[in-house]
Amino acid sequence: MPPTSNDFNEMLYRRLYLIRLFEETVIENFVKGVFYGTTHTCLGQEANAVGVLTGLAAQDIVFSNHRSHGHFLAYGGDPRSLFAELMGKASGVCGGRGGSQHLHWRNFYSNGVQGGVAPVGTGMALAEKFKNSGAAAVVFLGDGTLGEGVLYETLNMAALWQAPVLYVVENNRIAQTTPVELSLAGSIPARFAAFGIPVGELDTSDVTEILPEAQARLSAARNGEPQALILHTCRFGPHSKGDDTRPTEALAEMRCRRDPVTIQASRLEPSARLKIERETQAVIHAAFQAALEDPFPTDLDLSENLK
Amino acid sequence: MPPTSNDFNEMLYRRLYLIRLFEETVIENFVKGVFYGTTHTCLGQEANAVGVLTGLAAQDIVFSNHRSHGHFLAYGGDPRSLFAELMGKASGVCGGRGGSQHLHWRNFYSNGVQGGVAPVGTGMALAEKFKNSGAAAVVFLGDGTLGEGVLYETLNMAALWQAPVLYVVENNRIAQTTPVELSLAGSIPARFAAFGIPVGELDTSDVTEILPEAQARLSAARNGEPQALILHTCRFGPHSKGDDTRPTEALAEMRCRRDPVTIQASRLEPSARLKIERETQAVIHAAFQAALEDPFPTDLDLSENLK
Amino acid sequence: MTTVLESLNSGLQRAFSTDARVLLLGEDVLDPYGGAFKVTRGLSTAYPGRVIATPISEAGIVGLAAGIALRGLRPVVEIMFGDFLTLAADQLINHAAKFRWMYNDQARVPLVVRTPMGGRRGYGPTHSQTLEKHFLGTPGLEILAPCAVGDPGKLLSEAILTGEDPVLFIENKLSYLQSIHEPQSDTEFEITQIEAAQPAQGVPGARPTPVYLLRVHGAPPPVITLTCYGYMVDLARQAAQRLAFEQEVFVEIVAPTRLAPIETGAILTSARQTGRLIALEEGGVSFGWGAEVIARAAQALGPRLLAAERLGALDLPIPSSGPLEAQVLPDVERIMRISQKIV
Amino acid sequence: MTTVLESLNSGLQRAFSTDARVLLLGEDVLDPYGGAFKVTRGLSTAYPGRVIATPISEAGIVGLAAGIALRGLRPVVEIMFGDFLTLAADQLINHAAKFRWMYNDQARVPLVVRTPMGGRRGYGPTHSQTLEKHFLGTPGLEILAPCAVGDPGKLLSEAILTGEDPVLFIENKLSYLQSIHEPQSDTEFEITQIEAAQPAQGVPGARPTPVYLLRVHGAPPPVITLTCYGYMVDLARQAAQRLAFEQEVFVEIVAPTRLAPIETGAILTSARQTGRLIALEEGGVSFGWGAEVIARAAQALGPRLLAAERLGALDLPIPSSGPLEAQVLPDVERIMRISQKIV
Ligand SMILES: Cc1ncc(C[n+]2csc(CCOP(=O)(O)OP(=O)(O)O)c2C)c(N)n1
Ligand SMILES: Cc1ncc(C[n+]2csc(CCOP(=O)(O)OP(=O)(O)O)c2C)c(N)n1
Ligand SMILES: [Mg+2]
Ligand SMILES: [Mg+2]
Repeated sequence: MPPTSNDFNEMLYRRLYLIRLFEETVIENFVKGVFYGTTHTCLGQEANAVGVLTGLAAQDIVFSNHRSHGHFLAYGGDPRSLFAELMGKASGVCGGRGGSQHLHWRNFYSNGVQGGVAPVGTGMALAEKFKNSGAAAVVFLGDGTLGEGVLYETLNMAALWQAPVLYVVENNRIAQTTPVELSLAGSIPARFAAFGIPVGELDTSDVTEILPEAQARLSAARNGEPQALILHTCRFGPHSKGDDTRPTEALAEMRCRRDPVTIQASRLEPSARLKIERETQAVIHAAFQAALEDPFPTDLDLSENLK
Repeated sequence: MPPTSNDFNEMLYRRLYLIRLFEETVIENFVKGVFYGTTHTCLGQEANAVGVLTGLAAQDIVFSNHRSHGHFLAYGGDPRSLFAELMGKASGVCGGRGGSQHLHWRNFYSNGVQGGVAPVGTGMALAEKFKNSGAAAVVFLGDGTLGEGVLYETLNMAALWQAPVLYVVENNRIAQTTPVELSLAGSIPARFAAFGIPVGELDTSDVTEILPEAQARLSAARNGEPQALILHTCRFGPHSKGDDTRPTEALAEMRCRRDPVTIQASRLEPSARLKIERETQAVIHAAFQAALEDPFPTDLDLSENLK
Repeated sequence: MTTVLESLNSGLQRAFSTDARVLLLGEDVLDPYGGAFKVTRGLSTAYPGRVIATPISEAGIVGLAAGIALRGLRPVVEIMFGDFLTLAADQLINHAAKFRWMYNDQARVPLVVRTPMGGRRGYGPTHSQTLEKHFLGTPGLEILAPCAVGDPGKLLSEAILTGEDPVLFIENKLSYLQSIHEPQSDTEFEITQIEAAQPAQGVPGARPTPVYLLRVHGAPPPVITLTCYGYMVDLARQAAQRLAFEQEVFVEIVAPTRLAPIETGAILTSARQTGRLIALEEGGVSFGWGAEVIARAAQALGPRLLAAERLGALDLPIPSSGPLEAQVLPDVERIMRISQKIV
Repeated sequence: MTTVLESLNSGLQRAFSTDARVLLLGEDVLDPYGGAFKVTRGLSTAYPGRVIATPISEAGIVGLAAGIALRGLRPVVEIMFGDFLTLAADQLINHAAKFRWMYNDQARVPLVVRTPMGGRRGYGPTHSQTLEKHFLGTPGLEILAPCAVGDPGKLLSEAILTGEDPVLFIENKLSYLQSIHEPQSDTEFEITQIEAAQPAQGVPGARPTPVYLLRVHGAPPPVITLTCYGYMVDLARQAAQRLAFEQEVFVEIVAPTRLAPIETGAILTSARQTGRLIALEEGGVSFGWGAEVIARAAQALGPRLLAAERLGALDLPIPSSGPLEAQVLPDVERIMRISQKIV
């Protein structure tokens, strides 16, 4: 598909819209008690997931973090199995064991401990390099996660050993409730550059801008030059559920200016757009209902010496 | 003392020579079995200790690492109590409990776990700031220690909260046996600058060059702007004892070109120099002998519930 | 009725108002959010400049606070989830806890690190653990754990105000919302409060810490000693009541608030009488607190220990899915079953 | 006679030559240095590109290796001193050990982290510790510890070659130079090798690991069971000999090589016969391996456990000064004293 064709734009919109609807369904239904634990939706940040992961090769690896639904869906994950995982069902991505923050399917992984995913994802990239598989790894990080020291240990080794890895920082300028100004000294790009890692930076919610930049960096990474891509972005929703301390005007302004779904929608014929939305609504509705009806895991198969 | 006077130069020489003799005595006597454990001498790096710590105010804090003898002596520590500590004697800096890598006397501290001293020393600096005491802290790090992630967590917080702290990196281009090229990607100054910490850099073994630079940075730090100073330096001796894998020619060349003791000696009248050396030899000899004769710690006073 | 959360919050308030050297560092601790579990709520408003929102740097924060403590202030660190204590393990074990002794008692580290542990909220494998077992037995580190009996806030404020050695203060997420049972006025249990023996000089924990003894009001002498801490005290209470009323099995609950250095005086006194000892904990059962308790009892009582049991979580990660999580964590039913098994 | 060091070194060589997926990462592991304790000597020369000298980044290395393992290679990590495992605690506990189970058994992590523990060399408080107790009881993490009996190198090479779950492999600095006692040819002890029962499916450690039973040649039936691992096996041997010849007290030494998941079959079999059990370890005695052993014995044997004791290091940091260090660490004298006390 040529990157400017209608089909291409529609494909991107379909992915963005799927994530948007998934996340809205999660937020909407959380209060009803159908999900376990907590969750972190990526409302407003959908273009990062789609922009970065649309260009992925089949053998490539993704290591995501606590805010992983968009990444999972953009990777190609099944909405039903993700709903089911959040509901603690046997049909969930990890049979209900992991929940929202602990996913693994094909070459997609996530973990809920900030920063710790960086060395693991980088190790995977190094393994693929050792195996000559041609695969690269994408590791997603938040701005707040730049506080974790193990990240810098990792950047150093990634650069020393030329790991085929792309670090994507989704800088939504907030970590839970802490604004980036309170948690981050110096400069984000400089933190990667200091370890000899080339950095790109985009301040956009337009998936069509993110996609080529991510593509280019991913192929540079694949050639053994680890890369970083800083995506300045906007978190529309609460950190998890109802824990947003930001002023509502600022949020409204953000939604109006920086909505990746709206931006991409403007590129579509209204009828094409409507069709995609209707189809996606059906997909999400069916996925949610199916997950709801899926059974819970059966009893753990436990041996005596575990009891 | 004006910084160019003879007295001043002699004072500096006395300190350098004291450290040199101390370290040589340690290496010489280790094989005789008078010391416990292991040790890391700073042969060749004496000018860093003297250059940085001569300008310290009484209330200032030093947090040193495994290679701490020079720092301790330049801080004003007693050679006898340091010998005694290495010998495991009751009169040792820490009564024999700590040994070479774990010292504390007045505002001097050291610990043998790489990198971990950075947050602790920085916390001390912040405490002094909170108390408005006007004290600053100096934290010593090696090039290899730049591998530890907690250092970067610390730099971020030091910059955010304007800790009165000076980080001194003694870059001897080797960590145990690992050359800096194998352990360090990117650039050392950039690693500090990335967190908004101003960095100075010197490639010298001349104590009179280090001293004013360190002074200037320490006063900037004291004013609430954390600073870094990279001192490119030469380790003449083995990492600990007899574990040097570097070619002897390279070492010889280093000793010839970059000996801080020789460099400073050239500024002294031969007679003044001789006098200082004789006096210092006597000091070190007496300290060593006294420590040798000091008693071992008596039995631990242990309560029943520890037994 | 005061909840554990309110009590801890007022303990912090008290510490801040009593001593200007008290500071608090943690992630997202500022108002209006007031911390992920709201334990610090109101503090940053009342004491601006003394409550510091930190980057996400658990090791760095604990190290920084250890340095702050070494210089005579009294820092408190909040680790948002106890699961992340692993990131601060080196700073706790090889730095904060060691300084005093390795510096020949020439330095002290009055540092309190507080953190919530525990599951039953579906948070999944990295946000539901009970990990204090990995820190028990660290020389120089005192570990405290309040329960919904007595005065959790006082336990905390005294650790902050009068401690001179590092304290790891283990809270529990489910405990937060429990109402506190007052020893004098508990309607279900007769509660006796005694003080744990203080460890030897030179060992941390040299402050009075309460141990609570609970028996169902008016019950005959107990035949089993149930020892536990934190949220498990609540499950033990429920089990004890049901055992008494449904099975006529009478137990004594012994609930210490200091886990380490361990002091088993009250546990052994009770076990000497009952001859039957069960140690309960929410953490994985192997190599946990209960192992030390049972080992000490076996050593002290020899064959007078007729029966010993432990109950904890299965040795598995904590799953997110509710039905699975319920299978992994210890519950009232299992406490009852194990109790019935040994009478 | 082969030393433990030689055996471990050839275990590594064997693993490298058998399987091209084996890699090793660690600080200063390259020749000619070959690692701080020389366990990796020769490896980087024989297998260039598969032995990687790393920066000083313990957490990062373990995390990286976990990622490497997740993608089907078989990485081995050397942590230079066991004291620094604390830095990798999060990577071990919240990452490597969790992946398999939390990903619903859809991923495996064949990772071996090796490290030397132990004191008696005067290295002081941060280079002499025995810290494995802080990792025992981590779901998903197998912990092995060779001793100078049998085949330490085989224990290592099988962990590397056939393991599918993360293994923490605990060596001991003093053990390295000990000559290995062969069960068939030991002149002092009759040595029986049995296999520890394998844990349940889905639990790590599902490989045969030996347990060694040692009795002084020709001695009458033992009256005490002494259980221990690693370097303590050597001290137990010395104590057992002296107890036999000087006091006519006969003991059986039970030396497992797998510490976790714990398997106490052989220990309990022996303790059932002797009725007296002592658990020895070099780590601080509180909350260590011995606690779990004694607790399990108390639970399994009840009043048939006539006497139980533990001996470990005092609950203090390890001092550098020789005379102090000797007081803190367990020794032959103390093993004998505690044995005499319970017969
Ligand atoms: C080690 C660790 N510390 C703290 C947390 C709790 N936590 C979860 S998300 C989060 C904020 C992360 O902020 P950022 O990295 O900016 O990602 P965002 O949530 O903005 O996507 C925090 C503090 C955690 N999961 N792991
Ligand atoms: C956390 C940790 N890892 C490893 C070591 C072992 N070690 C001691 S010194 C050293 C090398 C340090 O190199 P560098 O920081 O350059 O200081 P230098 O020895 O050159 O002064 C190493 C690896 C340690 N002490 N702490
Ligand atoms: Mg963010
Ligand atoms: Mg160096």
